[in-house]
Amino acid sequence: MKLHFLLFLAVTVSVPAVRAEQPILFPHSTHINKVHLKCIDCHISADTRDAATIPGIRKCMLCHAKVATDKPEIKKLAAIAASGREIPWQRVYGFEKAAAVKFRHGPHARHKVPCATCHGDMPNAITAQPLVKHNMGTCITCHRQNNASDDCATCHY
Amino acid sequence: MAEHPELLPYGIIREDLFRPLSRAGSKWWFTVTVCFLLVLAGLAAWGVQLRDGLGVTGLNRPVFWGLYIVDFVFWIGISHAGTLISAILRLTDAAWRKPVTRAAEAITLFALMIGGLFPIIHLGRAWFFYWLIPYPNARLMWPNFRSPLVWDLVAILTYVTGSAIYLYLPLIPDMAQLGAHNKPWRRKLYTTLSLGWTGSDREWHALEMAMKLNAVIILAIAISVHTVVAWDFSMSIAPTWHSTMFGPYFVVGAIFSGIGALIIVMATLRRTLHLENYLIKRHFDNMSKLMLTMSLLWFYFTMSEHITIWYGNEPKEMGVFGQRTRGDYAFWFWTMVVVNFVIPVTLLGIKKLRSITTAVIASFGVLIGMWLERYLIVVPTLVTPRLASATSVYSPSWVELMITVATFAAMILLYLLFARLFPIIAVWEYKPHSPEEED
Amino acid sequence: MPTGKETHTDQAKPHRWGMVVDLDRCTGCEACVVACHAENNIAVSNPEEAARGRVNHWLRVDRYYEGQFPDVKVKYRPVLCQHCDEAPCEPVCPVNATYHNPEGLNVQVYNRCVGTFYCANNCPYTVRSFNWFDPQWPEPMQLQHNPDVSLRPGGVMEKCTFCIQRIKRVEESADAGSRPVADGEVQPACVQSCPAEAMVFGDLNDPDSKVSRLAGDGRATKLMEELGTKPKVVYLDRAR
Amino acid sequence: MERRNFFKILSTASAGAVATSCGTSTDALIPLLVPEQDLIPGVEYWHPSVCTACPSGCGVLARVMDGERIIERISVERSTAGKTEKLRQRLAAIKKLEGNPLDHVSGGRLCARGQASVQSLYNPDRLRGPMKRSGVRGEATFQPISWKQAIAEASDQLLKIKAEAADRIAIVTGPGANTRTLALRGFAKAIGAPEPVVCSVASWAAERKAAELALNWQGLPFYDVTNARHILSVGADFLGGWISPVHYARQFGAFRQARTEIRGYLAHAESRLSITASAADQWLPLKPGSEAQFLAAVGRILLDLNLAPKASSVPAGVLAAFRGFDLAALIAATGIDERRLRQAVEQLGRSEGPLVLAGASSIHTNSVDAIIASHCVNMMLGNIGAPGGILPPAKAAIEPLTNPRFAEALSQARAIILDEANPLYTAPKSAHIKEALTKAGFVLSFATTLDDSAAWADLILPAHHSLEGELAVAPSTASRVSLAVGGAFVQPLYETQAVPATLAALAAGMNVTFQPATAKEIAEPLLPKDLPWETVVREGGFHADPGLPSVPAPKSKPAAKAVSSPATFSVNPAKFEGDGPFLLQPYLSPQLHDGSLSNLPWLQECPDPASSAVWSLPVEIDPVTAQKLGIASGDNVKLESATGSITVPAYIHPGAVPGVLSMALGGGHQHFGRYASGRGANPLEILALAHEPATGDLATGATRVRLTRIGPGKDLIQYSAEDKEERPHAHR
Amino acid sequence: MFLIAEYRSKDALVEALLALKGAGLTAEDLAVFSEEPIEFRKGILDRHSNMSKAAVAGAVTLGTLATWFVYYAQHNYELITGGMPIFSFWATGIITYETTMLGAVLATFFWFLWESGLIRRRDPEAPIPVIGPASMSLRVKCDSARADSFVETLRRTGAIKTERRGK
Repeated sequence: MKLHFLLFLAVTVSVPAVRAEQPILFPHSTHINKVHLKCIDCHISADTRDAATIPGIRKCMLCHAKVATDKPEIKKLAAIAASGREIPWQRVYGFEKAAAVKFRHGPHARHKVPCATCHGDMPNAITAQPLVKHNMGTCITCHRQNNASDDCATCHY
Repeated sequence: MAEHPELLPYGIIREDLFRPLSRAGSKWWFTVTVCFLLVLAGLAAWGVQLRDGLGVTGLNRPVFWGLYIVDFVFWIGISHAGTLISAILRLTDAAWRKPVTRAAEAITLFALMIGGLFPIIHLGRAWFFYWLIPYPNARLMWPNFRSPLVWDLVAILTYVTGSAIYLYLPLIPDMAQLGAHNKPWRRKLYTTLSLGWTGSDREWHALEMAMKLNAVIILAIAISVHTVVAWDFSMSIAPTWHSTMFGPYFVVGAIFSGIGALIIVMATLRRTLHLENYLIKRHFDNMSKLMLTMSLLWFYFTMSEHITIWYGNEPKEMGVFGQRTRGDYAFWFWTMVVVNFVIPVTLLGIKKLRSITTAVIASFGVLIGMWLERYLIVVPTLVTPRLASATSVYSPSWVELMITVATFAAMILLYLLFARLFPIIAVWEYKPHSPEEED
Repeated sequence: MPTGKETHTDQAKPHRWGMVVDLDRCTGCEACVVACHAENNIAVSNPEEAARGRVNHWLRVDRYYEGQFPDVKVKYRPVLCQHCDEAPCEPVCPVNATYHNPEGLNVQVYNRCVGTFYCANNCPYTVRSFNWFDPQWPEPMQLQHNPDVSLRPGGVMEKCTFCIQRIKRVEESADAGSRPVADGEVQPACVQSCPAEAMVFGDLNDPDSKVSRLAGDGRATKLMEELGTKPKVVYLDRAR
Repeated sequence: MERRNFFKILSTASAGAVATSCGTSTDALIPLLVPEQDLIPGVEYWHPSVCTACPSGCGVLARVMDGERIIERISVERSTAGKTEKLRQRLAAIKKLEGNPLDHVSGGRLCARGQASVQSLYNPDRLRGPMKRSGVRGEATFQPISWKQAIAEASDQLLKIKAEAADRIAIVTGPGANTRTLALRGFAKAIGAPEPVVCSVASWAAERKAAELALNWQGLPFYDVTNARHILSVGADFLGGWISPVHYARQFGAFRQARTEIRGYLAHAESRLSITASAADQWLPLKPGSEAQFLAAVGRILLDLNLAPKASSVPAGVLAAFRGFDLAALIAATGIDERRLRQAVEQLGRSEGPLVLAGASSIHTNSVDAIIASHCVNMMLGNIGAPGGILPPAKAAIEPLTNPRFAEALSQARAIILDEANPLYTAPKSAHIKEALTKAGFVLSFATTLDDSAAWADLILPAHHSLEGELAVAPSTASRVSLAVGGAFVQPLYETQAVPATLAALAAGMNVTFQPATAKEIAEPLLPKDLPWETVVREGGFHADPGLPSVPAPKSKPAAKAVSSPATFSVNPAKFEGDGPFLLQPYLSPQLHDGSLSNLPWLQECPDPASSAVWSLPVEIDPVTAQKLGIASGDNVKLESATGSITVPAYIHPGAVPGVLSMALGGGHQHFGRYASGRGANPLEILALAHEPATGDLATGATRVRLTRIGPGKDLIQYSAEDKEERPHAHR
Repeated sequence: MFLIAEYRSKDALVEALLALKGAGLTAEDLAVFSEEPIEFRKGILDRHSNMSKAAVAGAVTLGTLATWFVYYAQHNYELITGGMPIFSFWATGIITYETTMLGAVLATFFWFLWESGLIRRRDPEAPIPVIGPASMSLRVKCDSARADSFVETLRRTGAIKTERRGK
C-alpha cells in the first residue's frame, strides 16, 4: 500500500499547478488571523450542504463599505459593487464534466475532515489558489485511511 | 527441375529471391498508391467516428457489436494462417514448407496488427483504450482481469510479440547477406536488423534452437488466442453465443481462413514475383489438401453447433437459429455453407479439379465464407435478444464499410512493402542438401 | 462463491435495494418512462436517430399482444435494470466501469467507461443504453438538468441506477440526523410518479419493508430468473 | 400517500448569502447579480404548483434548484457599451415536477404529460417576447415588438372592433377552469364580448351534459373506483386520456390491489384496445357509437335477471323504456357476441360492488344518450351517491367554460383572441377555421410557442408558462370543493406576461374597467375560517372536508327531469358522415394528449403504448383489413373522407376492431416548434363537421373514411417493432 | 592466434574438425562460418545449449509474476463483479497462460541473442572470416606455437585457403 501511495505521488507531483488569476487579491490570512473569521462565516454552507459557496459581493460590502476603504484592492471591490455585478472569482478546484463525480462538503465536514486536508494552508494564503493537488488518488487514499467507503458509487453517479 | 526447387544452384536461388527487392514495376507502385489512398480514406472515416461519436456507425440498441467485431475476429482468424501453419510445418519438418513459411508468418503479423486495431476502433471512447492496460495510475484503479477483453489484450499482445520474433529470427541471416546492398539506407537497415550476424555455427545452432522452441510456443499461443477470441462470445449468455464448442470452432475456422489467405498470397507472389520455380504445384496441392481437411472440420463443427441448437429447441436460441437458417440472414447463411463447404470440397476434393486456379477460387470463397460466418455469429444473435421487444435490425454505415475496406487495403499495402524490403522466401533455408540427407 | 464484498470500512451498509412492480396495477401509461428522463438527464434523440434504434430509455414498457381479435390481451411490463445480484454485465467489463456495490446496486461509472459495449451485449434484459453522440441540449433546456446526476458524454454506456442520487440524498440526511433510513423514504423517480402505485422500492434486507413483503407474494416472479442472474426487481404477475 | 414528502415543501424565505457561480469551467464570464439570492448550489426547494398539461388540475411539487443559462444582452460596461455580450445567468430553475402528496387529484403521482411540462417551460422554441406579424397573415413571419407598443396596438384594434361590433369579438380558449379562464370570462364581460368559447376535443361536454340531464348535477361526476368491486367501463379510456388519468389510475391501483382479499374486476367496453382495455380483465370490443345500445342492453339484461336492486329509484318512464328495448337489436348493434355480453352483465350484476363508468373518449352523435343510460344503470344498481358508486361533483371553485360552438363564433368574428386553444389544429378543415382567421379583422394570440393558429395571428402576446406565474386551477373532477394553487417561484425566462395581466393591460388600453381576480380572491370565499390563505399556498391548494357547508350534500333522489319520460330518454343510433367503408376514430394520445404537447421531445420519444411508435403516430389497422388491402406495418396509407385526405403510416394493430381506424392525436402540426412542426398527420383535419346534438361538441368519431395503400414509407418509427413475445421461428 | 581456413566440402570440414579435436582442441576453440546452417553429426562440433531451460524459467517467472500481480491488483481495489470472487485462478488462468507463453517467447529470444553471441561478442579479438556462397570457413583458436602444425592439418584435410591472424 505504501508503495502504491508513492507511485501515485510520483504521478501527481509531476503535474504542474495552474495558478488562477483572481480579480481581487483577497487575503485569507488577514481575515482569518487578524479579523478572526471562521471559514464558514463566509463559505456558509460548507459544513452542511453540498457546495461550500463563495460569498457574494454584498457580503464583502457589509464590512468594506466602511473598513479599509482606502486600500487599492478594496477600491476595486467597491468599483465592482457599484457596477452591480459579482466579483468574477476564478474557480480553483473543480471537476471536469466528464469526471462525473459528485463531491459534497457536508458529509466531510460532518465527519470532521479539516478544511486544510483539501484546501491546504488557506489561513496563511493570499487569494484562493490550488494549494493541494487533487485527483482520484487523493480522494481514495484519504478515504481508505479514514475508513470511509471507497465504493466507486460513493462519488461517481 | 522445378519439382525440387531446393536443388537449384544456390547462386540462382539467391538471385531469384533477392531480385524482387531491387525492382519495382509500375503495377507495384500503382497498387501501393491505391492501397495507400484507401488506407487514408479509412483513417479519415475513423477520424469522423472519433469526432462525432459511434453514432456514425450502423450500431444501435441492441446490436452493439457489428462490423468492427466481425472484422476483428476475421483478421485474428487470418493471422492464424501464418504462424500456426508455419509452426506446424516446421515442427513436422515438412520439407515443402520452405517457400511457404515466411509468406505465412508475414500474414500473421500484419493481420494481427490490423485485427488488433479493431477492438480499439470499436470503442466508444477509443482515446481511453489504455485503461485496459494495468499500469500504476493516479486513480489507483486496475483493469478487471476477469473480463475476456483483458484476456484478449494479453493474448493478442503475446501473439504479436511471439509472431514478430518468429518472423524476425529467420530473417536475420537473410538480412546479414543483404547487408551488402547497394542502396545506403537499405544497407543500414539490413545491417542494423541483422545484429551483426556472422554466420558462425554457434549462431546457426542458437537460431535453429530458438526457432524450434518458438514454433512450439507459438503453436500454443495461436490456439489460445483464437480460443480467447471465441470466449469473448461464449463467456456471455447471449443466445447461441454461450457455447462450449466455440473455442475449437473458432480455431478451426481461423486456420481454415488462414489457409485461404495463404493460398491467395502464395499464388499472387508466384505470379507477380515470378517465383514459379519456387512455389510449385506441389505446394498448392498440399495446401489444398490442408484446406480440404479444414473445410470438412469446419462443416463438422458448424453442423454440430447448429444441430444441437435445433434439437435443444430452446426458444431464445431457436430465434437466432431461425434468423440464420430461414429468416433475414438465411441467404447469407446458405451462401456461407456453399462457399465454405460445397465449393472447396468439390474443387479440391476431386483430384481432377484440383489446380492452382481452383485452389485460389476456393480460397476466395473461403475468405468470403469465413467473413460471413463471423457476421452470422455476431449479428443475428444481437438482433434477436432475449426480450423480443428489444429486437432491432442492423446495417453497417459507410464509416464501418470504409474502415473495413481500408483494412484490406492496409493488409495489401503492408504486404507489398514487406515483399519489397525483405525476401519473401527464406533464402538461407535453401541450403544445398546432400542427397542422403534428403528425406 | 462470495456474493458481497466485505468492506474494509466500519460503515457496514445494511441496505440491499430492490423493487417490486405489480403488473396487476400497471396500466402501461409510461409515466415512469418520462419521469426517468426528467430525473436522470437522459438524452433525447431525434427522429432520424430514433429510426436507427438509438432511442435511449433507462426504463421502458415492454408490450406484447397475445391472442386474436376479439380475445386480444396486451401485456405491459416496465423493464428497467434488474440490478442483478449476479449480473452478467459486470464481469465482462474490462475496466470495472460496471460492478456491484455494497448496497447491491449494479453501478455504472460513466467516467470509467470506455465503451466496449460488452456489458450491453451480455445483458439479457437489454436495458443498457449508449450515448451514440454527445447529447445536445438546445438552450435553455439545460436549465432542467438535475444537478445530482452526471451528464454523460458521448461514447459511454448508461443505464438505470435505481436513482442512486436519491438514495444518496436520503442516506445522507439520515446520516446527518443519525437516524436509520425509513422504509419508503427512498423513491426512485419512476416509483414516485407511478399513478397506479404499481412500483414499490425499498430495502430487501429489511424483512418488514413493503418491498420485502410484496416480494414474498404468491404472484412474485423475476424476469428470466432461470439465467441465474438473481434480479432484484420482482414482478407481481397479473391476477387472472 | 406518505405525508413525509410534504416536508419537502419549504419556503425560500430563510436568509442566505449570495452564492456566486459554481459553473464547472473557469471562463471569465461575469456572473450577473441574481435576484435568486438564496440559491445555494445543490440545495433543493420544493414549491407547490399545478399542472396545466391537461385540465385535470393535478397539484404538483416543483423541485427548484439553481440553474445557469447563457443570455445575450447589450453591454453596459463603458469599454464595450452597445455590443451584445453573452452572459451566464444563474437563476432558479425547475428541475422536476412530482405530484403533490397533499393534492387529492394527483396524490403525489404524476403522468407522463405532467412530468414533461417542465420541458414546455424550457422549450427552446418558446417565444421570447411579443411578436407582430410582418408578412401576410398565415405566413408566420413575425418581428419582435415591445410590450408597450404591442398592448397599445392590440387595444387600439380591439377598441375599434368593440365600437363597431363588440359581439363579434371571439375569445377562444381551452377547457380548463383556472384563473386564466376566469380572467378571460371577466374580460369578455368587461368589453361586452360574448362569453369565451371552448375549442377542444377534450372538454368532456357530453359527460357534463349527461350528468346534468340525468342527475341534475353540475360538473363531472366523480366515480369512486377505489371502493368498487366490479367495474364495467364503457367508452371511457379512464386510465389513458379521459377526464383525469392520474386520479383514476391511482384509484385503479387501489381498486385492484390495495384491499386484502378483494381484487377489483374491470370489464371494459370500447371500440379500441386502449390502455384501459389493456388493463381490463375483459375487453368487449364495441362497434363505434354503440355505447348507448350497449348500455341499454346492460340495463335491460340487469332488469331481466332481477339484478337491479334499486330499479325502483329509476323514473318509471325510463324503466319502461329500458324494458321496451329490442334486446336482440341492441346486442346486434354492439357487435359483441351475445353470450359474452350476457355473461359480462351477469358478472356485473352479481358483484357486491358493481359500478358502471361511462364516458366519451371518442365523441359520437349519441354520446350523451349513452352516458345518460349509464347513469340510469347505476341508479338501478343503487350507485348514485353511494361509496363505490358515482358521487356528485362538488361545486366548482372556478366554473369551467362550456360553450363548444367555436366554429360559429369564429366564422363571424371580427376580432379573434386565442388563448390555450389551437383551433386550426383541433378543428377539422370542414369547420373553416382558416377562412375565419383570414377574414377576421384582428387576430391576437397568447401562445407561448408559435403554434398552428398563432401563426395566423397579427400579434402574439406570449403568456407566461403556467409554472412561471401565479395560478389557481379547479380540478376537473372532484367530490369536494377543491382548488389547486401555485405561486410564482421562478423568474420568468423571457419577456412574457401572465394572461390576466395582459388582459388587464388591454382593458386599461381600451379604457374598460377590468381587474382579473387573483387566486386568493377566488379561494378566500371558499375557505373555512380556520384555513388561512398562506397555508393554502404552502400546501398547494385545499380540499374542503365533506362536512363543510360549501359542499352540496349528495342528492338522495336525483331530480331526473330529463329522463323522466321515454320521450326524452332515448337511445339513438350514432350517425356517421361520409361514405367510406371505415370509421375514423381519432383519440387522445396517452402521451401527446390532444396535440398540445407535441412539441415536447420527451413525449415524442415516449413510445405510444399501442404501437410503440415514437416521433410519429400511425393509424391503427386490424390485421384482417390490412391483409385484404395488402398493407404492412410502416406502409404509408391514405385516409380519405368527404372533406379531405391525409397520408399516414400504418400500424397493423393485433387488437384493432375491424372496420375501425383509430389514430392518436399529436401529429400534423404545421407550426409547433422544432420537435413537432411537419411531423405526422392530424386525423382531426379530415373529420366531417358533425356534432353531438345535446352539447354542440364536435363528434370526433362520426366520420367515415376510405383507406388506400400508397406504398412503403419510413414514417413509422417504432421503439420496439416486435409485438409478440414468442419468436416466429418455431421448431421445424 | 587464429587460423582461418576455407572449405568447399562439408566432408573435408568434418575431417578437419575431427583431426583438430584429435589434436587436443575443444569445441570452444573452433568456429565454423557459413551462409547457411550446416548440420553436423553428434560428436563433431557439439554446442551445448540452455535455451530450453531458459524458456521454461522465463515462462515460470513471468507467469507467476503476472498471477501475483493480478492477485495484488484485484485485492488492491476490491470490486465485486457479477458475483464472482475477487480473485479466482479460473478466471485468471488465461492471463497466467498467456503471460507464461510470453515469458517463454521472450526468454527464448533473449537467450538466443545471448547464446548466439549476437549481443555479446565472446572474443572481441577474434577475426570474422568473409564467407561467400557455398563456402565454409573454419576458424581455429590456438597458441601460436602450435599454429604451424594446425595449418598443416587444415591443408591436409582439404582447405582451399588458410590464413593466420592475430598474435
